[in-house]
Amino acid sequence: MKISYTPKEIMTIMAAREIKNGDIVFSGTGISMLAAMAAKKINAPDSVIFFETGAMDSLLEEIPFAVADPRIMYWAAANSSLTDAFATMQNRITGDRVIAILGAAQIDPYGNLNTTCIGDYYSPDVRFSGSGGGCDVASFVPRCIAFMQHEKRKFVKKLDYLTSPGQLTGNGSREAAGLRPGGVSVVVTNLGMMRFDAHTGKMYLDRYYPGTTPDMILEHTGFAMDVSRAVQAAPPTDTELKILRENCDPQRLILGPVA
Amino acid sequence: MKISYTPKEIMTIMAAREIKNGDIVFSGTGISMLAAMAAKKINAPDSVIFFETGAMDSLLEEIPFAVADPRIMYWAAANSSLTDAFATMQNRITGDRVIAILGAAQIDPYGNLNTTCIGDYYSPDVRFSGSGGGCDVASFVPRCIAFMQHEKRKFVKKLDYLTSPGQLTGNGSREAAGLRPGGVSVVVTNLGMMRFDAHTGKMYLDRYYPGTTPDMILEHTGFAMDVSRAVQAAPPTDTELKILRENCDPQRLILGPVA
Amino acid sequence: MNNQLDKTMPLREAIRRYVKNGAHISIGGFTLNRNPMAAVYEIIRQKITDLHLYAHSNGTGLDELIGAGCIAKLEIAYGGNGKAAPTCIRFARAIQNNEILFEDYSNYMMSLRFMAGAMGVPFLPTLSGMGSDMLTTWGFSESMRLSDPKIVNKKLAVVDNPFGNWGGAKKVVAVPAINPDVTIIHVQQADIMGTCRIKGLTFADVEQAKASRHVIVTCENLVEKAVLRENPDMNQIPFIHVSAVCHVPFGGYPTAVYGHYDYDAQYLKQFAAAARDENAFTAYQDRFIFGVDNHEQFLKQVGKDRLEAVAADPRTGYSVNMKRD
Amino acid sequence: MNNQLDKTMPLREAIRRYVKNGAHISIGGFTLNRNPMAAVYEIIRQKITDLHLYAHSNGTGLDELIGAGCIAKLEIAYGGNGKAAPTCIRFARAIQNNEILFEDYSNYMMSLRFMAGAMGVPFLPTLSGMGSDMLTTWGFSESMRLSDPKIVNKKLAVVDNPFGNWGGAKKVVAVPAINPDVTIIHVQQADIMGTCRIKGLTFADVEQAKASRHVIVTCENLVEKAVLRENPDMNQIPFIHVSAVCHVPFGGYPTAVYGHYDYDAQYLKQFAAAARDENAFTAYQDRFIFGVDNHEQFLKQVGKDRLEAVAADPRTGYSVNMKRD
Repeated sequence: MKISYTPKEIMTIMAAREIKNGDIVFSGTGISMLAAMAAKKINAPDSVIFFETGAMDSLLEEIPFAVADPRIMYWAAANSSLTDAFATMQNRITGDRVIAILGAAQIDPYGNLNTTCIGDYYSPDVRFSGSGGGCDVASFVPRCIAFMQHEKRKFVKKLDYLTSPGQLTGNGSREAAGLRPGGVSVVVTNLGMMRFDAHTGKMYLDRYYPGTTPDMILEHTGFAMDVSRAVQAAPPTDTELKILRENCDPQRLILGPVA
Repeated sequence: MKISYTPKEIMTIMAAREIKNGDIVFSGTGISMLAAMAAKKINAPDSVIFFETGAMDSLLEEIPFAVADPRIMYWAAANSSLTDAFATMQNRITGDRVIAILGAAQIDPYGNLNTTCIGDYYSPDVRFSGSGGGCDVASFVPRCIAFMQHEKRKFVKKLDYLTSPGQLTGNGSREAAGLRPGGVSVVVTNLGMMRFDAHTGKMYLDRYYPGTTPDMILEHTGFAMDVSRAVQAAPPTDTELKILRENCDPQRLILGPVA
Repeated sequence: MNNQLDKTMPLREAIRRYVKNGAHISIGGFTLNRNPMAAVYEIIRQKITDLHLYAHSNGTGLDELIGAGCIAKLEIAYGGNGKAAPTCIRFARAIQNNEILFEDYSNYMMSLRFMAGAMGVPFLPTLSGMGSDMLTTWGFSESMRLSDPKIVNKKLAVVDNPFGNWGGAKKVVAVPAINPDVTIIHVQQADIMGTCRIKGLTFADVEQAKASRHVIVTCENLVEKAVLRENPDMNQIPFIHVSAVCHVPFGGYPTAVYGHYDYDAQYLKQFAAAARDENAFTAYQDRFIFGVDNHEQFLKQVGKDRLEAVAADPRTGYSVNMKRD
Repeated sequence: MNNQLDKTMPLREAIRRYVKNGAHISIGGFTLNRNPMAAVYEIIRQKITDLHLYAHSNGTGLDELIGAGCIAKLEIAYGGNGKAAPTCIRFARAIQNNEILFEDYSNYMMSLRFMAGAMGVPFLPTLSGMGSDMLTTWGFSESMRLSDPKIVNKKLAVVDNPFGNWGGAKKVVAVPAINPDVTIIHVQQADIMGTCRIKGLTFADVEQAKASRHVIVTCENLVEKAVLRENPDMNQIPFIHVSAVCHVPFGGYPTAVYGHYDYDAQYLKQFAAAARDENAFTAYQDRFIFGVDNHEQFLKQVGKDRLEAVAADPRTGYSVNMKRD
């Protein structure tokens, strides 16, 4: 089988399919923005894109490169503030309708994320940007998609720093800590798609892409993972790819070079 | 001595004199609005009038008849919201510069106010409007002026309902309850002006107007009050009266009939 | 409350659909300004009863609803209506005659309670009210609270500052969140999706709307989406919070709507006079509420003269030199 | 901070007067948008040190201040600067090299902390962060906290909901208030008294300003009072909060100022490149900061071409089709 799409393209499409019509999509920039745009144009026309900086349903004539990009301030339903944006997610009436897209440097078997540092917190080998809104979103939002490159050093048994809570240590520990149900529910990588067991809270392989196998994915994962439920993902359709390429990022600013 | 001003006029002037240049004046409507306007035109040109409804430094081309009167929304520095307005007072940086003007149905020897009811709370003889912002203002603001008609039934030993905290039971009980220093610090009536002892927190007569005496005032007060410190108030000057009458309320909408 | 593209519907339908007997509701505005009066009259006309009303200071709408017997339980900071009624008359009577259950708060407490609901936190702290009878005197009994999951278990709570004396306060008053079933607000502009622009003071409307399961918006002007999108900074409520949009010109009358019309001091005075006498009050209701089918007919009953008298001056946003006493 | 009629002063004077060595400060904006960059460069030029910076997500300004060694202590949610530097480079280095004391929070936590300061309450509650290392890992030690009255005794605290399970939460995270000595913001319009109008998103500027003992405002346009008073609904910060007003066109450059200019992707890239190398960084600072006397000269050094390239399109408020990578 000839694979006629790039890893970025299938990742975007897999994430876009998670977005339902009517969802309020919390978006960062880069590929998460593209997934939100693709969903709106393909399968969820009445979904709404919003940003932690306070813009709701902006008209994105150009792709924004930051969540504070002035491009998100144009033609919004309302321009508000950080406190308003986070309240929209903390508030259950609106927050329960939000789906969020996050990235991270590390993820553990329970979907907890690290965006803070590698090594000791006080004197790290590598320091990252920090939580930003990540911890808030993972605390408030029932469904979060995590975008990751699938590498052993990123899929780790234990995080160097737990920035954004997933299922914590599983088995209901998230709710016991005082958090609402939620956090990362899907992990989309360049190799496949992971979900979390409803009872144990542990990551399992849900879909492997055409051209990958469960074994290949396990080789790139730093912890044991259930792959017994895995099936092959339906590849991006021609329609999905056409809309993504022609209507979402024709300049390939985010998609990058063609396959 | 011929008294050439009305009780309302001397009350307004006495209150206006309490307002210092630079003060932020929390104002209700009626005579409190007039006192704020008079201060601005006589002795405190850089004082700022603001309303619990959220308008700051409005241009009052007509006298507003309610704190939600659209007349206060015109030419303000900012139109905001209730939560913003109260935060301005709760915030010590701005709140410590606020002087407020309140009214009440009852006041007790410690400057606590009742604006809720006469009789039993659950089945009152007379029900009033309730706290509104009164309790908040009395809780937050270091200096509050209370306007009252001086009557025995209004100056009572014990309130039927404590709506807005003054010195509570005196002797530091206000601070012990968790409140900041503040509350009613001056009571301006048709007969004289009362203040509160710094140590005991008890009301004492500070000034009696020309034409009244400490004894006359005690007759109209429902509790024992120290009058030993009382001196006669300096009557309104010709300039004060002229500005009040000609520039503040030329139609006598609030001042009412001339003396 | 949804992202549907078109949420417009007749006011009668919006009230029928979202304001059920026994619902917990709040209405926007403040005393004699921007109360959703068309909606209030429609609630009365539909004879909806047993409502639980959360109010900070809704004078005109509050007193009509209480006067009509729609309200069973009331949480409130202030019941007054400007010069016409420094204390709302039907409100005072209902309390004096033991006709409703009621509980008193301060204005900031009520505003914070809506804000807590909008923020999705169970409570917010304030330094207001320690030592007042608001803290100690509950209007709703403990047993009533425990038997009704829609009422919080305690009225207010004093809690220690977990950060010692940080902020100069050893303790704070925690005020519990409110999340009404439905909030009704009247705004100057809305589009068919429900994005709202309020002109002048917003009072607590934004917090009330965002705290609610459903929001009914009545608007002076139903505008094209583009009108609002051209200046997103001026829109306070994005459509995601809104369930129904009803185009009701003069929907705030007899209260003021900044930039459109002033409060009608004469109407409010007439209401206050009627409110003091049972026969007069019934006659008032028969003429202005039950005797008409909808707000358009109500406005005809009021008469063109009154509407013209309160028309706002375009410069100041209110009716200049209007007779107000 | 005062009601004086005229608070205008040169930026140099405002920084000299209000930003002392060791001061606790915050700056407005978000990553690459509306940072008060002229003020940041002036702080660096005046070699002010030992600052305690409260930041939610101030990329550009943050990294310049840290790079110049002005910051001793940092409370922060996010140090990134868009495409040019997903993690701020001098920020990461300073932490990796143990050059500053730092403490991590989430963005909402920091925003709420400013909001608590603005509201005058010692803390605000949130449901964010339980189970995260933010709660358990303090950047400032207990002994340091107890020895400095300007630092709160605990980083964060989990407290019980005093209303049982009301709001669906048995406990909340309390975040302590911040009250900076001075906050510096850059806005589109201000008048000489200090009333401000921000266009586009306000981020946390309003909360930061209202929480501060002093506020320095730099503005693109110093406008007549009447311009702002004609539409009070669009003004977010009334003059009572403001200590100094400085008229500094392009005062946010190289970050974006909505409706005026875009971020300069080229400048940010050049900064990021220089930030990775000590010699290059010194050369960068010598050229753009220490080699010029003030912001006007800085802009000359930047050159007209760059300023023209980022000029905002009047319809969209940003520079359409600008080269950004």
